[in-house]
Amino acid sequence: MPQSDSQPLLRARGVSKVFPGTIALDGVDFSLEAGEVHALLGENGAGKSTLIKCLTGAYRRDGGDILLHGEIIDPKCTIDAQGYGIGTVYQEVNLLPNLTVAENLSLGHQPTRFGMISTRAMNRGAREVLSQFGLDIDVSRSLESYSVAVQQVIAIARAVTLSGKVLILDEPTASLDSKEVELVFDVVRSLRQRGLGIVFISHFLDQIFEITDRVTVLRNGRLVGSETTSDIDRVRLVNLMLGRELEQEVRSHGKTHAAAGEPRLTFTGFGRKGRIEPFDLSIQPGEVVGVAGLLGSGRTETAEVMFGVAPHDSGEARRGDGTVLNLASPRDAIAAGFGFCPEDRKTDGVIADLTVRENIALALQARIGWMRRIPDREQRAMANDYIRKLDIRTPDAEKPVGLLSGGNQQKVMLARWLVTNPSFLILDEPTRGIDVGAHAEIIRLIEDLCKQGMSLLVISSELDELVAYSHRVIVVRDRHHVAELTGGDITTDNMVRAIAAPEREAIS
Amino acid sequence: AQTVGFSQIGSESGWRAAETTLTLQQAKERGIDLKFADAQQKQENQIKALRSFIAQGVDAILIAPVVATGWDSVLEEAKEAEIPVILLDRMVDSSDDLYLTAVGSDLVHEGSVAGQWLVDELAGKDCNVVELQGTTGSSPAIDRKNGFEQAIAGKDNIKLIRSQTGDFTRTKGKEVMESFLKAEDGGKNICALYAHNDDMAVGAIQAIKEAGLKPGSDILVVSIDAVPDIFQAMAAGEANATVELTPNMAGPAFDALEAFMKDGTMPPKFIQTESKLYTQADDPQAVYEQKKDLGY
Amino acid sequence: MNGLMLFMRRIWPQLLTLAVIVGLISIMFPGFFQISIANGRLYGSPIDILNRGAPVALLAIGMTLVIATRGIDLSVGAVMAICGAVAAWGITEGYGLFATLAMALAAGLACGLWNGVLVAILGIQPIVATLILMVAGRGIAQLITEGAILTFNHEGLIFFGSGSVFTIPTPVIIGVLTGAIITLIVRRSALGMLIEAIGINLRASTLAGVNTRVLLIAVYMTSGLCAALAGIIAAADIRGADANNAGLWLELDAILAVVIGGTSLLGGRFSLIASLIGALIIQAVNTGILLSGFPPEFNLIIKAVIILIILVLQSPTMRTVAVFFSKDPVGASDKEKETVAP
Amino acid sequence: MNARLLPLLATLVIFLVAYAVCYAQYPAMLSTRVIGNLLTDNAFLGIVAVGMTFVIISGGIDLSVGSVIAFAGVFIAVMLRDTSLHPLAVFSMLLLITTLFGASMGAIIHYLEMPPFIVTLAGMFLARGMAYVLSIDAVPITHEFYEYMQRLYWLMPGKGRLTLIGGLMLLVVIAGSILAHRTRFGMNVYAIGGGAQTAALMGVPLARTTMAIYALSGLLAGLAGIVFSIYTSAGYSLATVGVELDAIAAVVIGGTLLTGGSGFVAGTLIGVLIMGLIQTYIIFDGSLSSWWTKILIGMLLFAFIVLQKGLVWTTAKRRIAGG
Ligand SMILES: Nc1ncnc2c1ncn2[C@@H]1O[C@H](COP(=O)(O)OP(=O)(O)OP(=O)(O)O)[C@@H](O)[C@H]1O
Ligand SMILES: Nc1ncnc2c1ncn2[C@@H]1O[C@H](COP(=O)(O)OP(=O)(O)OP(=O)(O)O)[C@@H](O)[C@H]1O
Ligand SMILES: [Mg+2]
Ligand SMILES: [Mg+2]
Repeated sequence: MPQSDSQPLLRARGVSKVFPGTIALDGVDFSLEAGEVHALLGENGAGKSTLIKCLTGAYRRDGGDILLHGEIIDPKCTIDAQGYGIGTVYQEVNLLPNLTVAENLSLGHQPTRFGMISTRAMNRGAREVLSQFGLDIDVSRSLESYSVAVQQVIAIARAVTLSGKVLILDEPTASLDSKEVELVFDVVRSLRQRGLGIVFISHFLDQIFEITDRVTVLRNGRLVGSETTSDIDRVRLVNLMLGRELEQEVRSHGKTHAAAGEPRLTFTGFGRKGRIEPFDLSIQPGEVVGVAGLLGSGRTETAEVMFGVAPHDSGEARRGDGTVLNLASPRDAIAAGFGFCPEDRKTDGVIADLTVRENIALALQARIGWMRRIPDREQRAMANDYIRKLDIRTPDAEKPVGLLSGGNQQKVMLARWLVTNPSFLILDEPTRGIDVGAHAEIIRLIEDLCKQGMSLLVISSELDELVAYSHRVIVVRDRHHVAELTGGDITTDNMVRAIAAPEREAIS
Repeated sequence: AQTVGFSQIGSESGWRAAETTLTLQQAKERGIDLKFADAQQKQENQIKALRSFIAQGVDAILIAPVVATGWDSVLEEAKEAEIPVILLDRMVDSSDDLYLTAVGSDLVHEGSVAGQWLVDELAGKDCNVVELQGTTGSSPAIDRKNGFEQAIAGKDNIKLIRSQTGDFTRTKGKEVMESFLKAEDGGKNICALYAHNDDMAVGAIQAIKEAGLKPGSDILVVSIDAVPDIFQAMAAGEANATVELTPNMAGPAFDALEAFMKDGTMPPKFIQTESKLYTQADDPQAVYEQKKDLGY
Repeated sequence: MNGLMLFMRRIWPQLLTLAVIVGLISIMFPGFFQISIANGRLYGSPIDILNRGAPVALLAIGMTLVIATRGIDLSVGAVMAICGAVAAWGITEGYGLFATLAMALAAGLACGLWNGVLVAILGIQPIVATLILMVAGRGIAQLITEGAILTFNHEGLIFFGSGSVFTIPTPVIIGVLTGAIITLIVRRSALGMLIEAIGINLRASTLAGVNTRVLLIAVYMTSGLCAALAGIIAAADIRGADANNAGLWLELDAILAVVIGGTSLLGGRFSLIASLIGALIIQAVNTGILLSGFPPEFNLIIKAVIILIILVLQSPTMRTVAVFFSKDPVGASDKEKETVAP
Repeated sequence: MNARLLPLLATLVIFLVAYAVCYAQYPAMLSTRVIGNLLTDNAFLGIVAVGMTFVIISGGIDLSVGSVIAFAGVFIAVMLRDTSLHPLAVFSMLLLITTLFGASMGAIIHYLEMPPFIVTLAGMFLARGMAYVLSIDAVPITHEFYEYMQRLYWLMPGKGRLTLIGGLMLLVVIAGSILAHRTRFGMNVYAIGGGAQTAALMGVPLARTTMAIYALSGLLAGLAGIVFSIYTSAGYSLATVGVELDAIAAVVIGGTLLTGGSGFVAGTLIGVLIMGLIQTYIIFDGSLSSWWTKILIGMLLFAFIVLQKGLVWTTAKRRIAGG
């Protein structure tokens, strides 16, 4: 460990935390210098988020000390931490959907005049803060009217305004696209210049190498090591995190088109007023269709209209044999063999208090109806099967899913749909918050699935990832499907060009 | 035709429903246009109703006040608007120039009639009495308790051993009686029951029967109101006495109002209805037949 | 075996509370446990608690399911009044026992359907949706009885209130049977899990394909049905339908029973058995107050204090404290679950 | 137009339309007398509903208010009867008691993590129980200061009166609006309603705010109790049974969501007026039996809620379609 003479800015000494059935942190040391960006890495469930929460007083730690400038501090709640100048973005967006953007940004320190909040000053301040992040939105609208990604940026902006000494970002970039990530990084760099210490958690190794000065790796709640970023290479880093070699990084460009022939599904003129303009799309069995686009471009909308969450009001969907599908509600879509793994897992995905087993069985149970209960034994077998296949880190299948780490919850979501064995599966940001090991795992899974004939529609902000597994990529902009790339045309450059193109191109 | 506003407390019991029915009937017979407002047991609603009647400009107001206090300012408003107000069945403690007259029975007197009956019936024998009170805090409960206690005061042979509220309802009357019976040695310790209304008595009679005792003989039953169902019980020998509270308060009220409207005759400030005692000697079956269609 | 252990762990606080309260009553009133047979029916204070507790227990069954879906049903008291009135009206009009019961139960189901449609289809918040029927329902009941107590003398109907089977009072049997049947249906089928899923996260459940609308309506209809049974019992008990007072404020007791039973008002995990014990706890308190002989003006204060004590002892914080003192390291961090789940 | 104002506007429109309908049927409904009555008669409800609005916006509920009003009345009446204290001194004692009462319920809710519904239900039993203990009887108040306060009104043209208590309610509504929308406390209340855990992570002082919310509700219930005692010149332990439900209904009709996080104090005033209008209409009609009164109140409640939902829904839809 590089140990400077002066005291580190923030230091954790032997921090431990035990949950029923899990030792989340086992005597972890961590130190953060002023003026550095320090990456905290590890697999899903390694204990990164738990460490952050112990540092900021969101959890009571079971042992260990926290030192700020060499002095022991004991933040009992996040307000204390804020008082010490530690601003945090927790893993899930933790903002209030019912308040306006400006109110979210200024909660707790609103500008007041004669004891009353000055709305105008508050909104002006909010606009200024957000403009640093290149976000030009109506700050007087409620937060819930913006997509998760926008909310994520707002959460970062809030933490930045609050942090005087330390800024902690727990997977802040999970649902951002490259442009937003760059903006966030610009802000991070300028804060580093100002002498703040920044903790950065991410599963994107490219981002780690781009921005961080030092990395600390956790595995199973223990400290594995801490090194200067420039001294370490990718392979070794992955090695440290997983404790084994990653077999190969999936990079197989330009898939040949899946068996051409009868399409499995054909959407014609499919759309919904105010959500997504009518589009045409047909999907072959075994095909992976990627969807690319900027924040709020209408990718999620595309998925939701297809799945009947926001039922379409124009066009129709047909099966390969020409029968028209009724897609008026999620139930209809599921009956037609669809599955949908939503983007916002906290509100749309997990049933937090139900166990891993129940969460995995839910969609299948809903499809076969309440009367024919899947026997416990079968449920357990199913759950254990996927816990193994997807490497879900949980002591057993009976743990409430809300207590799992973020990435593991995502895997449970995936498992829920895989057990229903859908013929058409929509994945909205499936790799959000998933570690490198599992990332590779999931991409392999996606490939396996389409080999077995499942059709997939995958929405992702990670263009590389789309390149890796898509047979075809749809580019969405301003709620229009503006381009379709196939075969060798699927490259990051092409996608970026289509996303950025000023004129709408003809849809092939 | 005259327009008269009638603010009724609510419809919490059969007796009250009968009062409403009779008032409507009386108004119809006299060609009076009656504006009826049900207050759902709430004083604030009654005050609202009175204010609305005044705003509407009715010719007179009948009110059965839910509680004695709190009427001064609204009665003053009525007086300013020169609308005569007549109180039905319960009194108010405002100054008596704020209303034309009050028609009703004396609640304390009712209680003491019941108590007196028990005193006479026992003729000096020792007796432990249990009491089923009305809704805690309501004026009939307070007054009927006081009246009864006045009547048995100084009679060493009569002891009030348990008193609990039965909320004027049959269900609670039965439930409370059940626990009285358990608490007093299976009921062997109880010689008489006094209930603040007939409904509770009817419930309690069932409880006594289910405990294997004979109401009316093992345990004497006296209550107040004289609703039809208690006469059935009396006819079957299961209840002993009841004190009548007539639901026809509107008749005398309208009479007084008519006289006043015609030539300004001031009626007496309190028109007391009779608190008649019915016992098994009064041919309960006949009374039942007579009363059963009055809307109780 | 493991299941039984889990189950006992779930309900022991309720059982303990009940035992303590019964213990207190029997100290105050030594004759408490005397049980005899009168008129071919078990007779004694413990029986009273079971018998008088039956209506609240029935309401609590339906209420538990409703609360598990993160709803609440304020109308159950009024529905009791309606169904009691329908039963009394049916029997006095001479429809015969079977038809009368069918009509009363159908009325309960219809009320539940109305609530369910308001909540599930129109998306009205449960408290308000059921408040409508709470207000109007009593009016409907009075409309049927025309404001009076509609008395009847049909022995068949009376049997449901004060009859007995093998010396056990009918209301107790109805309560236990209903509890058992609904528990079986809910736990043997997938309903229980689906209901919990709805209560925890309605949107996510819908997206997972759960038929949330139908389930919500079914749950409110179950609550209506339970209220109908309670209404029939209440009417049969006093041989008359008292539209004004039948079930008055009983919805609060039912909700209290569910909460004492440990089901969260925020929906999710539920236990019907625990709610039933909760109902018995409430009735034990009521009966205890009656047996104690205190003047009635203290009833409310006593009840409030006892309830507060029970709830405080059962609150998550207190449980942590208790576990802390028993030095159980695993349970000690239990609290974290409740307080921090970002 | 701000989308968040939509429910408020919908409520206002419904109220105005309903008033117009009533006026068409009974022209006397549009007199200063009726308007004055609406304010005076619902003053205590309006005040207590303002407190309830804060509680509900924070995602809680306060069932104790009806009992607290009754307790307040009895307390004042007994104090004025048995001591020679000036009413203003009694008022301040009372407000202190009810505020502390509310605050301690808030403390139980927060520190023992118990659901507000249950805690305030126990509070409801307790407050009424205390009222019984103070006095079972109704106690009249005959202090000259009360007469003085009752004579404080502004006689509007047309003989309608804007009374002291009616005016007080309007003041409370205005103060409540400012508190809700213009202060940090107000923002914290909305924040807790949006999600208590999240709000805590964002730095909202949960314990202090929760206690303050219920203390405010207690304070306003106490104030409503004072108003009610002025209104009736008496204290009565059985008074205002079920007022908590009326208050909740008024708050919800006023466009506040029971799930917490959104609502308006001004909407609550309209909600209270709508409830008052329903009652006035029924009294003006004067032909409904007791049961039909109940059924009609239920149906009108239903109609208002559905209308409001429909209005918000169609407008929101048009907005999306339009842009
Ligand atoms: N409140 C809790 N109760 C019980 N177990 C918990 C709780 N929070 C976290 N855990 C467990 O602690 C372990 C560490 O979780 P943590 O959230 O810190 O992982 P992480 O490194 O942030 O993972 P990810 O990359 O998926 O976000 C996991 O096994 C998780 O299941
Ligand atoms: N319920 C809604 N009503 C009105 N507008 C909405 C609604 N939901 C989303 N929008 C808007 O529709 C646009 C598309 O949002 P969506 O979340 O589908 O984008 P996306 O392409 O999936 O982006 P990302 O998921 O990366 O944020 C955004 O501008 C969003 O603000
Ligand atoms: Mg994490
Ligand atoms: Mg999206």
